[in-house]
Amino acid sequence: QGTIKVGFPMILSGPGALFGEPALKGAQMYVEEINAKGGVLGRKIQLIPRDTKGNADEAVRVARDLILRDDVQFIVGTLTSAEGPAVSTIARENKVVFIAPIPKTDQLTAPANLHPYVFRSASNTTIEGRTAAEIVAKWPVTRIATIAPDYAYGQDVTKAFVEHLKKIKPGVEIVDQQWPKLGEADYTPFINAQLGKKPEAVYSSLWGGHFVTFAKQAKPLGYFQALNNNFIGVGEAGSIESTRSMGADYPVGIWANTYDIFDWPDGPPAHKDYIARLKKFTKEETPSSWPVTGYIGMQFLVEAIAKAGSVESDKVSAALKGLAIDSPIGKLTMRAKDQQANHGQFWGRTRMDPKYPFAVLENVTRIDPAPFMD
Amino acid sequence: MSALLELQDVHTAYGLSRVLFGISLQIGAGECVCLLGRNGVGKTTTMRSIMGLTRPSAGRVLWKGRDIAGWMPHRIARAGIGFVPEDRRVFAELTVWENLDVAERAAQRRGPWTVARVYETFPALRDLAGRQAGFLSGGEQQMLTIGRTLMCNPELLLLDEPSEGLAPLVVDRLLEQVGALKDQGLTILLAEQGVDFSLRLADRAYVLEKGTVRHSGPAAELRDDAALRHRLLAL
Amino acid sequence: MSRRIPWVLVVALVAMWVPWLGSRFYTFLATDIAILALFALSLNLLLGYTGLVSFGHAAYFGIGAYTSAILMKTHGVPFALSFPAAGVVAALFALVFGFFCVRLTKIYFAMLTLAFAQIVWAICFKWNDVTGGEQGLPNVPYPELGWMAAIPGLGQMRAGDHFYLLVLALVAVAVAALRRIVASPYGRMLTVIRENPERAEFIGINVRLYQLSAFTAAGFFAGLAGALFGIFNRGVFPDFAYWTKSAEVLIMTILGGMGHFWGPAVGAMVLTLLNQQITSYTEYWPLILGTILIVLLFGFRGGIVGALAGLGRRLRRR
Amino acid sequence: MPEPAFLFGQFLGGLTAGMFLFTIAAGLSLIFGVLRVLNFAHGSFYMFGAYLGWQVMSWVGPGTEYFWLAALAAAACVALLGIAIEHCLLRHLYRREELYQLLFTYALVLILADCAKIIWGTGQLSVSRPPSLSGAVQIFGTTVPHYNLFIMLLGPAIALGLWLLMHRSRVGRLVRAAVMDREMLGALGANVGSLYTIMFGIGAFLAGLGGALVTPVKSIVPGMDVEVIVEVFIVVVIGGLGSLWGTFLGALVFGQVLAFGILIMPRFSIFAVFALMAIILIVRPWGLLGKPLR
Amino acid sequence: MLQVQDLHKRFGGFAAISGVSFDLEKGVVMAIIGPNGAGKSTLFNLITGHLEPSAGRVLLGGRDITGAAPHAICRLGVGRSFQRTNIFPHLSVFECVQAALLAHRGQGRNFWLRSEGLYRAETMALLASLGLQDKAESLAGELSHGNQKQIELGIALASDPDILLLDEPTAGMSAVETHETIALIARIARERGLTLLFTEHDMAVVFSIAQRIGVLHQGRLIAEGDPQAVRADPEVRRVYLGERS
Ligand SMILES: Nc1ncnc2c1ncn2[C@@H]1O[C@H](COP(=O)(O)OP(=O)(O)OP(=O)(O)O)[C@@H](O)[C@H]1O
Ligand SMILES: Nc1ncnc2c1ncn2[C@@H]1O[C@H](COP(=O)(O)OP(=O)(O)OP(=O)(O)O)[C@@H](O)[C@H]1O
Ligand SMILES: CC(C)C[C@H](N)C(=O)O
Ligand SMILES: [Mg+2]
Ligand SMILES: [Mg+2]
Repeated sequence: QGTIKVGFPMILSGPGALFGEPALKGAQMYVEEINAKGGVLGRKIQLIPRDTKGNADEAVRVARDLILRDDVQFIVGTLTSAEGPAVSTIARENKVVFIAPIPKTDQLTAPANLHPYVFRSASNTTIEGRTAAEIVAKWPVTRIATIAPDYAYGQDVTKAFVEHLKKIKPGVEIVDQQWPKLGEADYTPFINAQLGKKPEAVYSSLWGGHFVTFAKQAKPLGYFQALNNNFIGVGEAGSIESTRSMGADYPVGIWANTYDIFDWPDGPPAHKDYIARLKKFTKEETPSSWPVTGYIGMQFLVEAIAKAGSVESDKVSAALKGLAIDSPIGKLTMRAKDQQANHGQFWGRTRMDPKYPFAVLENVTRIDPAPFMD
Repeated sequence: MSALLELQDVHTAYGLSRVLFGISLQIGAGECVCLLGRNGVGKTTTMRSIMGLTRPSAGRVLWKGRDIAGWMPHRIARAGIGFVPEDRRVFAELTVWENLDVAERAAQRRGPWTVARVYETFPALRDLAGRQAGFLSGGEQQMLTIGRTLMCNPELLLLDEPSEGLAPLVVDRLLEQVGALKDQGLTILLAEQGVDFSLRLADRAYVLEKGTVRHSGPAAELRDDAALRHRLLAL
Repeated sequence: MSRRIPWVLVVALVAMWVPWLGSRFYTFLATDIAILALFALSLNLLLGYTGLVSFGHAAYFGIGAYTSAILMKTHGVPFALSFPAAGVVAALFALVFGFFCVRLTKIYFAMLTLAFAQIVWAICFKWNDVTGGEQGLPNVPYPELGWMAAIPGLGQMRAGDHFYLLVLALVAVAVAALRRIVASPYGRMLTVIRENPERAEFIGINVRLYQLSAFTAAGFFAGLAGALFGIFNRGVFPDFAYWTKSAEVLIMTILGGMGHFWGPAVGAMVLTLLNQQITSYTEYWPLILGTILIVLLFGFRGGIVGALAGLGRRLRRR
Repeated sequence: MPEPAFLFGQFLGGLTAGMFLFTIAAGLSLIFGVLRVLNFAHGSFYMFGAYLGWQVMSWVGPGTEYFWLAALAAAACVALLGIAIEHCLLRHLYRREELYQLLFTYALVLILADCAKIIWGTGQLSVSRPPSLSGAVQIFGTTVPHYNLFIMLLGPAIALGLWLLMHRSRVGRLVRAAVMDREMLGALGANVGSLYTIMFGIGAFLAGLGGALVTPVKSIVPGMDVEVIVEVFIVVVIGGLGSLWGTFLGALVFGQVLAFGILIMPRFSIFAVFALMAIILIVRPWGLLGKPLR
Repeated sequence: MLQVQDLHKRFGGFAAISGVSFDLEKGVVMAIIGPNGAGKSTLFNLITGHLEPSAGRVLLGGRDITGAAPHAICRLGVGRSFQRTNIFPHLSVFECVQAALLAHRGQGRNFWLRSEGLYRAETMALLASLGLQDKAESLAGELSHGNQKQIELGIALASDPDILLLDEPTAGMSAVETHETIALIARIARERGLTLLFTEHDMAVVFSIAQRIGVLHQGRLIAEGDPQAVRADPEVRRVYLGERS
């Protein structure tokens, strides 16, 4: 009857850590808060974070280690769409409930791969791709190019985008598709090759530190200029983590999305409260956007445990199905049908704000994923 | 006369195989001393021990009274001992001039020897200055190694088999030149298979056998006493 | 001659009891060690016995893993077929790559093995339709082990324990075969080549042919190890063929002692256990591993087993 | 048929990548050429150069002159690190088999990588271009950043500098002599040990410089060491181990294969460089300009 | 038995062997002498396939073996020893010689038998004839230079050659060892009807067993014939023997 151990495999090093570190912060903040309130079922939560290095193989190793050696009862975590499905296998085999707060590939919860122990609170590739397509469809462009990391997320989200865009705007033409590997250090050849095809707009799903590196190399080559800033960066390229780390080097005028923003004018009071607590917890003046993912993932787990009144995997799994929570960004429901609760994203155009030494999103709108989910 | 170089009971081994079993010898300033003996008795090893190339496992090597056993070779070279190895070992991809220049730079000892003076001593080298040393004939390489060592301005020259593999004519010329060096006051330790060659140059001789000194005495004694020579050297 | 102890059998019999310790974790570790030991032993056929330094041995491990995973997962082939197939496919690749590699010597040989291994890695990494690309092929099925439950005494065991026993049996057979090979006249020819290829040529040994055959055999066993590892790991990933994996197995082999048949296996065991122990105290396992390596390099010549054997010899001489 | 301007841009991109690699690989090649040690830790030196460069820049602040200062300071620190490692540890392994030297340098890779994590954390760091080189020029219709132009010139300058050092200076002659016959040079009075140390230091300096100079273009992340070492290995191996001009040629070829591989096999371009190395080794077992190893 | 026809070997621009021809009849003991760098070892390497001639042919029993691989030539019954001792340093003396036997008997393809006990008696007999039986279990690399030369000879003899090439077989041996080794070589050559080709700088050895002598100088065969004739040849005296002996 000790603590409830929750394994938290997450990218804590390398380019992915730009998102992974703050995601962990969010989970830690939630755990601190819930433990301060006495925990759940009278037991405290112990979060055990581990670095997956952004690598599926390592994620598997870490997840098994957490289960077999550290005896964790639950796993919340993983960042990439390579790690998520790999850890899902381990969760299924060991009958451990696994909540994926970040991986987006549709395959994670596709019928063929779905099992009672895998849940997702993240957005998914279909919705993200389609949302982006809706935005791009409004631009006066027809020659579109894409650039995406060559792995499940990049592939799926690009496919969703292209299919949806072709449906809603039949005249478009995909003139070029670049597939650098995830973690590519030098995007220059890809950038040049893409410019060579003279696209009018580019859809990118590079994320985290990868996007930072890409943008840093693309800007001096006149890439964004040549595109007239008709560039949309999904994969949370508009996260404050990214804009902050690039400062003035960040390409302004492009479109991008993010999971959270610290000044959400028409946000609910719960969000303002959350941001205030986060500010204190992370001691950041302009709090990061990724903590919300870890926060929500943990919130789902803990509320499911409370609802189940037990830490048994099967009971918690059953409790999670259909569970609705009041998250900092509004009400979220873990749909029983496909075990997903999409927490939606903010979209907008980047601009420099004199108030901050980095770019922010202007006219942000939180696009409700509901219409896109079937 | 106090010895310039003195070996006291030097033992040396290559890994597990022991080669020198207590060599003691002395060389006075200005002297020319030669080591004689069959192949493999340890002549080269004695020189390598002096030079620090193979560290003696026991015994002392006194250079002007200081024990230099265990010093790094470059310190010994800078102290004034020059070594001309038996297998020549020119820097094959450097030119003749570069070989000489490297040596001058390496030892950083001031003295009378310059490139010009080496060319004077071995005129053949002057014409070959720009040639890669690896392409020289054996005799030319031999002159180059001696010249190279002289560039370090040594006080003691260790000459290992200078006449090996050289045509008789070349050997004669070399004999003259080494003789001239000796006349200029250079101290020389010579190891040589060609007994005639060494005995003509040397003042004193040590005969080695299986890593020990079997005999020592004036060179003239060996030169003149055919019976002794036969007994010691099977000649 | 003293009586020969069938060491492979002894070790396997001892290791068999691990599941009865009752900890899933121990079984897990033991499975890991058994597979990696086979991998390291296969490398030592090259490194220790033939004197060929391969920087790309992980390629064959990876090929074996992917072959068996693709056969089992995508095509539903039973383990009894996919397992030997993994070895054979890995051996075929080793044969082709080895053909070019054995024409080079030393560092260049090592570099060419590395180049081929990286090509294999790149293919695994990018051929999305077949290998799953970057995210690999998760969810490799376990072999059908229901029959094991029918064996008295094994009925209550978990699938992981059954799989462990299977791995142990297969590894034991493979290791016994390896041991046989190195003790055979063929193995002697390999040692002779390691010692002095030039001279070996002139006792009538076709050095390149033998090197190639050793390369192929090593690839075969590495492929078997890879096939087991893919199942054990519940998924195969391109990293299996990446050069750091080759470096890892090289370290195991050298650390354990490549001069002794069991050295690499000991290396695999020690490294795996140390890794487990140390990562539970600190995340800086590489730092500690590096330090251990340097200490061993300067302190223990001949690796762990080499040092132990030396110690044993000295004690016996007393 | 793609436009010439586009091909030219791709070519320049490859050239820049190649010259970056050359800066690093030149050090590796130098170390191998002189010490006959294939230094896995070279990538770690590169990474330290990057981190140290970032560190110094974060102390001294932005500004072009500070950028150069930081790059040189970082490279110098890395050189000192290299010298310390060579002097205290590596030199005791010269008599051992090659494999052990390799293992040693690999152990360094592990240790240095973790040291960097301990000192600088595990996240991604980045540096801006020096202000005076942040612009770009148009050449034949392609945008060429000033900084890339600078790197394209730096590569040949380093090559020339090293060549002059090795072939036109006394120290260089000593080093070449040491390569040919280390023992003999010692017997002539040269302190070969410190000569080796200096060369190792210069090699490490170049790696560090490469690392510091790459920061405005690439991100500084853990793992950059392992990533780059494979690339520079390929460069020196295809060029021929220990050959300066071979390394230069190798870097050029490598860069172009990177740049144009993408056009020919868009998805499989990472495959191209390894294939290149394999093909070159099969056709020319000692690399493009290398000589058989003794 | 062995015919060398107008053999040439160039290293870059340097002609190490230029136009060497000779025939060696079965059962004859022939010495090749000449100054250092004359090309003796190079000639051996050309015959045994370690080097490929720039021009010319080598015939063994009438069969052209020019450019064949060393292991193939070895299998045709050519044995050799090397000038630089060239053994298997980390194997025991027994294993060194046994390995040669195994290879010769085609056991190299055998994956199954344990090699340890194979051909034990034969190997020991061979070692005994070399006087190495006491050292059978020592590591070859730890023996003295002279012993290593003997192992070298043992390895060469193990493959039961018809023609044996020995490159300075007694270099580095003491006087006593030299004597014994020469006696052994002579005896084995006689017993097995071996054809023997060897190089040597020790003239005592050369003149004691050679039936024919070839003198190599700067890559050319400047004299060839029976020992008396060669010894008397003024050219040979000039370039090699000198005025001694
Ligand atoms: N590097 C080495 N390792 C092991 N033994 C060696 C080594 N060098 C020489 N020896 C042995 O040491 C002994 C003495 O050799 P050394 O070269 O000193 O003889 P030497 O008198 O100079 O002979 P030579 O007249 O042939 O030059 C020889 O038996 C030789 O085999
Ligand atoms: N691989 C090679 N490359 C270039 N030159 C070589 C090579 N091998 C031998 N040589 C040269 O060819 C010549 C003949 O060498 P070889 O070894 O045949 O002489 P040798 O007659 O055996 O001498 P020794 O009596 O010293 O053994 C020498 O000048 C040598 O430098
Ligand atoms: C950071 C995210 C954009 C990563 C992405 N969610 C993935 O599935 O890999
Ligand atoms: Mg000598
Ligand atoms: Mg010879």
